Amino acid sequence: MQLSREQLLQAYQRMRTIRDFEETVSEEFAGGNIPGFLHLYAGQEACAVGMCENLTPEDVIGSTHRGHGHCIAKGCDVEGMMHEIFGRRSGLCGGKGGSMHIADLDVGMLGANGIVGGNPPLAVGAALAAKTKKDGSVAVSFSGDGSSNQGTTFEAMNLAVVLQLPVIFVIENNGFGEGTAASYAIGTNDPAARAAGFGMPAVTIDGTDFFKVYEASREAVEHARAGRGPMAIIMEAVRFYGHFEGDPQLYRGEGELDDLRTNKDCLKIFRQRVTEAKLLEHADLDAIDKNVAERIAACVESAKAAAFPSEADLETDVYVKYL
Amino acid sequence: MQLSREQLLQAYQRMRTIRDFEETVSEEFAGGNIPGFLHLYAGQEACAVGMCENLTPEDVIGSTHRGHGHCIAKGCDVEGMMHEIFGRRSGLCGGKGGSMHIADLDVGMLGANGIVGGNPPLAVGAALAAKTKKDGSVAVSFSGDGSSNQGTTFEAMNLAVVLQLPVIFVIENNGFGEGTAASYAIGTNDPAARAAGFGMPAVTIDGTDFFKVYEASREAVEHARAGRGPMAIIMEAVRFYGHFEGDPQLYRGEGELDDLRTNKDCLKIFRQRVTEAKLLEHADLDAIDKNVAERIAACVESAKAAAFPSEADLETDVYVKYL
Amino acid sequence: MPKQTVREAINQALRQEMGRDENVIVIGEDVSGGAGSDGQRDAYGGVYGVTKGLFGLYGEERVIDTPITESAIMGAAAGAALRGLRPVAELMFVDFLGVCFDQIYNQAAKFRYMFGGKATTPMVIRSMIGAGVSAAAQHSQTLYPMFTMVPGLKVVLPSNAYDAKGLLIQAIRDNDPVIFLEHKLVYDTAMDVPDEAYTIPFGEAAIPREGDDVTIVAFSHMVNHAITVADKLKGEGISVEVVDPRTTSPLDEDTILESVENTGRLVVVDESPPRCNMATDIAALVSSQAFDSLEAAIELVTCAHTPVPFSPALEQLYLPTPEKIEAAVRKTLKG
Amino acid sequence: MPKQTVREAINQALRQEMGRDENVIVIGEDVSGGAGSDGQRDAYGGVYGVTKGLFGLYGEERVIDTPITESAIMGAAAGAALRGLRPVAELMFVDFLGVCFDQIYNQAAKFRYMFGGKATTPMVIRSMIGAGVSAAAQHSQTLYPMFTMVPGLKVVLPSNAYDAKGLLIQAIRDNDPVIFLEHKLVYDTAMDVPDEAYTIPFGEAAIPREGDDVTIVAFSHMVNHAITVADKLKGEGISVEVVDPRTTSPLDEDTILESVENTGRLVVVDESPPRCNMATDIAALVSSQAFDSLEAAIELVTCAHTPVPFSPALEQLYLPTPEKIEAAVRKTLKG
Ligand SMILES: Cc1ncc(C[n+]2csc(CCOP(=O)(O)OP(=O)(O)O)c2C)c(N)n1
Ligand SMILES: Cc1ncc(C[n+]2csc(CCOP(=O)(O)OP(=O)(O)O)c2C)c(N)n1
Ligand SMILES: [Mg+2]
Ligand SMILES: [Mg+2]
Repeated sequence: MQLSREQLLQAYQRMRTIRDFEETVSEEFAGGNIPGFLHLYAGQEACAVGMCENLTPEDVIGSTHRGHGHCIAKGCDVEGMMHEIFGRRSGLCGGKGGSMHIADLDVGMLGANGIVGGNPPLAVGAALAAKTKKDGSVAVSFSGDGSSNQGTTFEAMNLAVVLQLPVIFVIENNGFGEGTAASYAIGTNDPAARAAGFGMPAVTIDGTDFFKVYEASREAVEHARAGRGPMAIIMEAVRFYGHFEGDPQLYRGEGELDDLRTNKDCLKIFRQRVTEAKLLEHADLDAIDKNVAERIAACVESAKAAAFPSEADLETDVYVKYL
Repeated sequence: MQLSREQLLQAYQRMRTIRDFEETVSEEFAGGNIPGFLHLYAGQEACAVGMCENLTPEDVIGSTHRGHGHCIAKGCDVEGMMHEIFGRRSGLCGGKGGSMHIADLDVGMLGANGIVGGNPPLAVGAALAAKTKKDGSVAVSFSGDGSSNQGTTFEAMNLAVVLQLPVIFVIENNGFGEGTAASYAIGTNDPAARAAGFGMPAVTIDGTDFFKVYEASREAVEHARAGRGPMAIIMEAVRFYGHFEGDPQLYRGEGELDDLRTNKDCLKIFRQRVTEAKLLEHADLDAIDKNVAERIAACVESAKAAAFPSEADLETDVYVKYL
Repeated sequence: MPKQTVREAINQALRQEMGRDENVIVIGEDVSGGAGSDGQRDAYGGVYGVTKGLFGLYGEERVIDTPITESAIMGAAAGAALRGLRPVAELMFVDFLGVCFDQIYNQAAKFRYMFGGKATTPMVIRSMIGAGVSAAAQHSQTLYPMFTMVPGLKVVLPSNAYDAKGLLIQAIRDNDPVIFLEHKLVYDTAMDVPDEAYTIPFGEAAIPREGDDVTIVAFSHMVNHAITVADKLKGEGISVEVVDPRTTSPLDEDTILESVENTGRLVVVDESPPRCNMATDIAALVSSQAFDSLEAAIELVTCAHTPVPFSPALEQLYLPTPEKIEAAVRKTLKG
Repeated sequence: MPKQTVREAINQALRQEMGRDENVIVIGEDVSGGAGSDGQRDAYGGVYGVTKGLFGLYGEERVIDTPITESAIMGAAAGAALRGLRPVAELMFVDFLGVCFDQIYNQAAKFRYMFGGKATTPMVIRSMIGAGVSAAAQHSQTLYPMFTMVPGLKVVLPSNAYDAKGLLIQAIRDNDPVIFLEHKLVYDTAMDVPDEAYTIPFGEAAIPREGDDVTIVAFSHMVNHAITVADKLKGEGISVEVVDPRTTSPLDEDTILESVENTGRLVVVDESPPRCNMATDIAALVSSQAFDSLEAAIELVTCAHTPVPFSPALEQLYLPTPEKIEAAVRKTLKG
């Protein structure tokens, strides 16, 4: 199914925004301007965007510790995200959450999650709400290869099948959980077969190819929206940065990273595909690159200028009402 | 592979001991002589005995809340068990554990378990010890259909495959977890396919047929002992009593229980098989029945006469050494 | 006013709130029971029959039986709450928190704060607590200190039928995650309970007995023991005030402090092992904020530092009893 | 004596004990790292490098990388301990206890009692605690009160390199399940540590500063804050005694009570939210057992009743600081 020029431009714009966002926070972190732990999504942009381009604002997603890309793809305010990561009061979460806990319920983003396997049961709950309220929305649970081994993920899959809930389990297999290879940690090295064992259709696709991701996601979203129950999509992806910023990636083989960055860059692949097929001009994409770069730079500037939260903020937002 | 007369007699003796034990404690519970929660194993004797007849004293098993049968099959002292269930100081656990926590490490019985899904990770640990110490022992994790849905069970399966541990996952599918049907709670209604999805050989067999259980168990034990990793055996079984004593079993269909007791009684099936095949005489089995009945009755008598633990026992056994 | 047991009062609260608001759902293991069976649906209505009848009224879309999968149950309730439902999730026995605690204490409890006040998680977790029925080490714990210490959670401990109904309706209408803990030994206790719906605000202690000589602060079923002791000692002219905080988070600190300022003596009764529990919590409150009013050492009556023993003989030695509470009261009066 | 950081001291303790006893194994996520990769094995050595080098010495049979599967890790360690190994299992951040708590508190902790003294479970769970590095709500908690309240567990909180080594070797040789909690902010602190193996018994507090005016009881990294305050106030002629219990279970009650009997004044510093924590535990101990020695209200310095905030600006307001501790000491001297 052919995407319109507008759709293609928007998809590229979102992927580029993620890439630029991550490269920028990486530099700012190295410069000592960002506190805490940072897990960057660069390299996996096609996964988040290819899925979320199929979702409406009423649909919801749940994410992981590596959540920036999912947030941007689902439409979180990028400036608010940047302020959050800088720990500012003007951040999307008032500076209380940080990189690992960015959420925006208003756009259907249920939150990044610091607990591996924390999100699948929550996405199942969102799908349960959709089924109960019959509002036609679907939920997407993003996980990694590592978190696909967590018991909570398996329980979420079984419950989703039992209750036939409109939820899609996306497993972005970027080959590693921290420094441990997926081929070691997943007994079968085949998360799709494992998901299928729980009784849902499961497909494995090339997560560096936006178009393959988009298609598989479209089918899964239609399947779920039609009330035909959960589905699983395993997206084979690559991670350009370390597990967290500061990780020297000693577990990478000789030249492994260069090869990934040269041959498995979903942005390069997208650009080549659309320009060769004459769907878009290089100039269109260059224009997006430029204006995304300016936008992200502006976000950093405003974040640095923004105020930190203060004593008055410490004990608010724990309860709606306590005493 | 043909079992010797002695083996057949022992198997029947153990199954009959379990049956009598359970029928007796059921009566004693009804009579108000036994405190707490009781989950009876009657109906599933062939599962525990068919497996444990393949194990040595060095092998270990982990069990569930429905553990009496596994304990007896692995060789726990029956009188000690009875005293335990009666809460006496002379019980196998000094009266501190009760029906749901009977254990005897000396015979390789790692414990009944009050937590559904509590035992599979522990059995995996026993198998890890076997692999590390290279002592050639194997571990068996007994679970039910209900506990096969618990995340801990799935994690145990994956870790066992990753580390290629000598552990066998037995799932006794007696059709229900409390009042909820396995066909409802297991998304696929096929626990074997789910286990296979984790990367281990998995078979489904008739758990009311001692000989089928014995054969499948023998193969699994050989497989594990040979260092070829974990296996799963789904044993289709039947539960004669309620989930716990006092359960009116409203979830049973018209005549369902009568049918099970008439046509799916593993003891009747065993007796018919061995007598028709002229492997044993009815007289042999009747002698065992008599003898077991006397033994169990004697256990109850001595239990009732035994002393309860006292104040001096309350705070012992919490630590090997605290202060 | 009709008499109701705690079981009936809780059941009525659930019926009434489900009738009032279609976003209220009940989810858990065998909350109806019989799913997929050839026999009756609603075969259980919860292992202690507390949710019996809801299935017939509201059906499987709102009374949801699940596999044995507590992490998914709690997570599903939390996720559904974020999306506008008001789930009442059942954790059959509180002892099972160990297989699902993350979804409660790291997820539901922390959403609102981590997300800068943007999330609302109106969920209730009903669970069963307490020893006294020889349910042994994994089915007899109270564990409310583990919930009370978690910022973001509210913790409710009803000791009687009237409070159980009003506090549960409040919990369901409350917009924060609430842990509602029902003691096995109070289910069958009965008292006058209005048929209409009513709420009891959180953080407001009850004072079932007023007195001037000694304050007993007790929780859940222990309140009933405290009342027994107060009534007995009254005969001897010892005037004991019994304070039932009803919720440990929020905690009605003022009522406790005022009572101790008046009596000068404090006994705390907590059916938990002795360390880091509500007894220590109340002792710390009073010794830091009402020190000058204290005329004697604070007496703590708790369980032993052991797992809950199975044998009834040991279980009674393990538990706080009216006798132990009475002895503590007499001790503090000497001190 | 060579100076070692806490990280080095723990690493050395593990090397020495693994060398001494082949039944000691290390198991966890990325305890070596690089399993199945094309790059280096032992690529991590734990996220903070604490177990680095063990893999090279003892190999994959005794330094076992696992999937992300905490329940299976803790259960496997407990099961292996029942069968004669002495596993040292790593729970990367203590915040993750929510996904595996059952195997710790219902299984390992209770085996010996439930089984009437027949089981021995010699396992150690190493985990990382504490705020101060903007790791936010799910990677900054301390949670030791949750372990301390569980009968059957022992809980160790080293505040410096010397104690870390001696307490870890004791933990590994101990025959009960031990929770060993390492504060992120102490890893790089260094001091003299003997190269040979030595043990420090559990339940024996250290007194890093002796004094007569006020007693500060503090835990883990907070001990270092307490020492800072004691040294500062010394200049003013205020004599502060700092007590570091080192283990919260067992707890050295005598040393704490003796200190308060001498000073008459108590400040407790606990990097936990205020409810049901070690601050309340110590306050309850003293107000029930040393009441007559107390000359002033007990002062509790804890975290706020909130999840741990991400922004460094809020995190410092959330945490106990030397300033807050000093203020508490001055307050109790007035009282
Ligand atoms: C319950 C839990 N265990 C461990 C961790 C530490 N941790 C954070 S991310 C991570 C690896 C996750 O791998 P994967 O799911 O493949 O996601 P990726 O990092 O590759 O995006 C680990 C082990 C955690 N945050 N939560
Ligand atoms: C974690 C946990 N959840 C729920 C329970 C309550 N419970 C005890 S047994 C049981 C049913 C178990 O079903 P199954 O595994 O099929 O074993 P069966 O009773 O049929 O032998 C349940 C829900 C429990 N003990 N532990
Ligand atoms: Mg990964
Ligand atoms: Mg069953």
